[in-house]
Amino acid sequence: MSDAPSSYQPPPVAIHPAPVAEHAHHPWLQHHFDNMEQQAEASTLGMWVFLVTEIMFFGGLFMAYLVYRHQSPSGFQEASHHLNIYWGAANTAILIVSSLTMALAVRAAQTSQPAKTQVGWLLATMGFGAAFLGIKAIEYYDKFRDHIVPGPYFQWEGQYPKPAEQFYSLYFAMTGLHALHMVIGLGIMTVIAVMAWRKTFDEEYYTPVEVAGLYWHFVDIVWIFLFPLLYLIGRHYHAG
Amino acid sequence: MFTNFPFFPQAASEQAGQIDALYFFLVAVTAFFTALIAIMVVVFAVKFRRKHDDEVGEAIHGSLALELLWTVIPLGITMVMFVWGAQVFFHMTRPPKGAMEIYVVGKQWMWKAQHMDGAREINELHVPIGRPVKLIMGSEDVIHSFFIPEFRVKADVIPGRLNTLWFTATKPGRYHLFCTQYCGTKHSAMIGWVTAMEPAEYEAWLGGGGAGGTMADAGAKLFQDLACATCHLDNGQGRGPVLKGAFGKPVTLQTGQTVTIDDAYVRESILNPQAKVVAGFQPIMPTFQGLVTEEQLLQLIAYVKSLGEQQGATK
Amino acid sequence: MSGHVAPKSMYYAVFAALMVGTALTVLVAFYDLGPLNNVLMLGIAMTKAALVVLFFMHVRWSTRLTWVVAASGFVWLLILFGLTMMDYLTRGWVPGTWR
Amino acid sequence: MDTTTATPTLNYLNNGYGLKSWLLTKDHKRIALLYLWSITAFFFLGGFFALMIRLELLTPAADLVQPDTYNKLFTMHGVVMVFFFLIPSIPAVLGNFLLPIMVGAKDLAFPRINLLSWYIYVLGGLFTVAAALSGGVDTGWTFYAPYSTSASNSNVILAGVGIFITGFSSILTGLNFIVTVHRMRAPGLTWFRLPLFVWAHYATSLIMILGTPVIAITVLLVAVERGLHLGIFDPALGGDPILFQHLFWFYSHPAVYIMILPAMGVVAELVQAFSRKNIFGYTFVAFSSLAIAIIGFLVWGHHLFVAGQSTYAGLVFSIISMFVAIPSAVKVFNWTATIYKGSVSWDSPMLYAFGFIGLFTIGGLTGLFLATLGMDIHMHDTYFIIAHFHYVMVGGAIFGYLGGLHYWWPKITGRMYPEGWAKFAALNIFVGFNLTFGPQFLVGYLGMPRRYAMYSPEFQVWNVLSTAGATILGVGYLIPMIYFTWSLKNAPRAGANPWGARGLEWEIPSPPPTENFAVTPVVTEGTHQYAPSREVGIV
Repeated sequence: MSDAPSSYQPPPVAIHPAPVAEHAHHPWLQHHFDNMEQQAEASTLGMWVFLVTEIMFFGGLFMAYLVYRHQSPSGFQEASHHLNIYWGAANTAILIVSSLTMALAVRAAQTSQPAKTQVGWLLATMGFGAAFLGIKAIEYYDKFRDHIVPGPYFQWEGQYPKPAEQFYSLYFAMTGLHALHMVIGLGIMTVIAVMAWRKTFDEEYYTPVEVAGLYWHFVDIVWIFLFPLLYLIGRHYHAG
Repeated sequence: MFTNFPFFPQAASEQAGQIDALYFFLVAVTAFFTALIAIMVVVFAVKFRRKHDDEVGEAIHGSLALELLWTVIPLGITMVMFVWGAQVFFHMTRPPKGAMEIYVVGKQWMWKAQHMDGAREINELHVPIGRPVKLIMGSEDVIHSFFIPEFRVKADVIPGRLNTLWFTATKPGRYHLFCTQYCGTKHSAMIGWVTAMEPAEYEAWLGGGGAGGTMADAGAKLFQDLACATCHLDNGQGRGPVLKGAFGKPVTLQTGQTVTIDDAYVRESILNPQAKVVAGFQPIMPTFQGLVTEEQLLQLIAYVKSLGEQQGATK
Repeated sequence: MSGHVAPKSMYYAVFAALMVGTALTVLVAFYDLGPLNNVLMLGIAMTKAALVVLFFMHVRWSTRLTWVVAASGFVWLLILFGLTMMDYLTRGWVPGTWR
Repeated sequence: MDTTTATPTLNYLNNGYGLKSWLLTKDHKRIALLYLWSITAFFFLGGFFALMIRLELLTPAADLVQPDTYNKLFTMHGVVMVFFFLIPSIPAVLGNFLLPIMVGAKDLAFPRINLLSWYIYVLGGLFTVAAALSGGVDTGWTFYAPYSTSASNSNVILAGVGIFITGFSSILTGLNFIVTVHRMRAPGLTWFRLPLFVWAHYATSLIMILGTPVIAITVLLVAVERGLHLGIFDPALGGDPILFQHLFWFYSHPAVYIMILPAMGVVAELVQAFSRKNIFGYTFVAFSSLAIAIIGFLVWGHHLFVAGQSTYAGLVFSIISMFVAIPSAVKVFNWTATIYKGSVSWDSPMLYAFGFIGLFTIGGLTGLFLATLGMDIHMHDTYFIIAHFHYVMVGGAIFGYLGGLHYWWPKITGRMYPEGWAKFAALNIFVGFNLTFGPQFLVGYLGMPRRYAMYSPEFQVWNVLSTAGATILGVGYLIPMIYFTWSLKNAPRAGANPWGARGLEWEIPSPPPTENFAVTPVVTEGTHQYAPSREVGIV
């Protein structure tokens, strides 16, 4: 065998400039990015792409919900009656407030406000997130108490025990997955809050807060749909 | 050991010819384009092989005309495939009216068939030739699929619902029956034989089978045993709708929708009575899910169906 | 680097709109408006989601690429829902076939 | 053999030694090699299962293994080959290695996430191997409910969790590629100067991020339904098994394009490099990748023609499935036209490209049989469909993978490989492959169902041929394994550009330095422009 199969060398497709001396970099600029702007754009785009996968992830559950709601509308209506609209509405409001405080946390970083302000908004966001989970826990407890957790101990007094069990299978799957996202969100917020406390963020560099904010708002949006779909549709039949 | 090199399954049903014609068309298209591409690749690769090390190819960037050509031609051919295939599909999925009905139940790992007059068989199916046969199929456990290669027919057999399949056998003989949807350990043993017979022979065979009355008789007995008859009275005074003369006719539901009472509707109404309640009745019927087997369900359906026919005859 | 900094007042306005939407959707649930109930509820939910996406998530001021990415999620969701429901909603359309 | 004994310059391979420097690396090239080793292990594991399947099918009776064991063998073969070999193969190895270089970047946008995706892949793999070792799974790789949710008494949950986890590895890879292509391209590298390999990977990544989450939630629901008896898919609990099929195929049909699109990208590179000629109809080839990715999401219902889907839905899915054939045909014709008036070398990577074009044509056209409504009734779940997708997956995806691996081997390792052996192996694999899967078309039309441990004696002759072919194919796979390993120490060193190809990856040393480019290059031309441009055409 020859050393190389071909001695033909075509011209290059690019100009390769010679290395020049390094100039000062922002401490948070990773080596493979050219500048902070490219790094920030890559990170936010990455989070958006990730959120698209999250949409599809929840999408599978929404699909199942749609099919079974279509197959037994009356059963789902009856089953949803056991959910407490007021807890659901309160949780919706709490998440919206947390989204507001999150948006203000991002704004605080964007405008180089003191670390204390940034951390304050972040802690407020986490507080409301925790409150949401607390209420969710109360709701779950009610379901356990009333034996409407799907499985061998499921009991249903109404006309449609099968669709009701299915409704609660989906209820726990959807709200459980959502709650898991909230827990992960709280974890992320902890990291961000520590970074903010260490005065990491200013108008030059606030990508982590922004990206975490995108995630938090997305989790809020999922609940914005879960609330009417699970709690509200068909309630007037019994509410009057 | 290898005395036969089979290339092609026997064609023993009316549908087989249609499928085979479509198959030959598709094989011809495949052979033509595979040969075309292979010949072009080989000819170009030989003719334009590198003669010396510094040689480069010509800079040809493309041709809109060619791109359109090899977009439009495949599009045209695939549309022929689609239309032809759809025609065959329509023919194969719509059983003709008046087809002879046989009920089939799949379970791990056997096929149970029950003829209208009561004859039952396991992993065997006897059918007359020259007459459309419609199979109404349900499953007791997982998804199976009913496949007779020589007839070129197949349909999944799905728990929780009824599927149908129909064929007209044309040649007497014994043909393979396979389960084609993977269903567990003995999936490959869930096989059997379909015997196509001259109509006279078939009648003789039926006479030899069927102890214990027709399917509808068995259904009528269940109808009494399960106390269906206490609500579904014939005089219209019962708490449930009159079943006599109902089958095959449209009925208005509570929701205002209209559905035709067919096999699937009767089945659903036994297992999930609240799903489609007839207008003017209370949703009080209990479910019979778990109380009747798939086979008994089919007997009940056959009975309800026979009630419908009674009325139709007197009209 | 510089991103768009929105005034605080805008965030409060969007927040107010979201709260009003929530109140409205709960209110509507108690009245029987026929099929309009579902339309209103989903309409309000979508409006709220759009507000969050556009303002809280800054898509209003983002590149066209972000718009495309955000939209693609919903388009693909519609593909999943649309084609699957196409099967369920057309069962039995062709007479004599599977339901 | 070693002609150059000069001390090698600093490159990604000799920049740090020891286990830690590999297991904690953030270098996309090292991560690509981590993937290479792990997918090779899974490939031979899946291959072992395949060999056992073929040996069992030598005779009609279930004599080598019991049906129960056979069912586990084909399930593990499918799971391992689909989720742990084919889906990561080209993207995670060749894509990981080359995509940043081809766009003129120092690394992927998120190097840590890239490493994380490998660990996730390994973790998912461990779950699946654990499922196999603790008794296996017998549901088929399709996990159809309600068999998977209630009837099977094998390790469905363990395997399902394995697939769930591995899905995230695929999602993260796709995410990384998309962001890299959008945000990390070198100055001057416009979209229409991108190598077609990058276009193909971009299209693949779209499917990865849009489809994978749906299969993840679906297998998770199967596991949850099994574990907690929630009624999602099992009709006995009020569920709908057809819904499972919709959700499963929403991902798993596009997933076959995850497997074939990167191979198409590789073949486009091979055809251009070894014909020394730019691709015929660049924009058509580039956009056909996107078209396949997008239309591919609209066709999944063609897996449900006999499953009780509505007739109307069947019609819609059938006609859209026909449309997906068009961009595939456009690609085949354009590759073929590229060879015309080229300077064609017959080096081993090009042999794989030739094989790919022919076998993919057969695989693609036989796919049309299955998209044709009436025809599918007879073909569905027979060996015809097995033959069809192996023509696409082996004749397509694996040929592309092997062709690409040979083409870029000098770049990856800095060494050539024995060309004579490589040619022999390519021929061996081509012959073995056709002998294995060609007969399966015939036995499929005869009516032999898939997933049968025992079969009717009249099918035997074709099965014997197929098993004979599989043996040849198995040997064919071992040969490259041996000479590639041998080449690492013994083969001659490769220069920066041993093939005389044009592209950014051939303008940096072999093996490349850790940061790929000392300074970000400025791209002035599209790829694979060899001769001075001139306008020619039939127009």
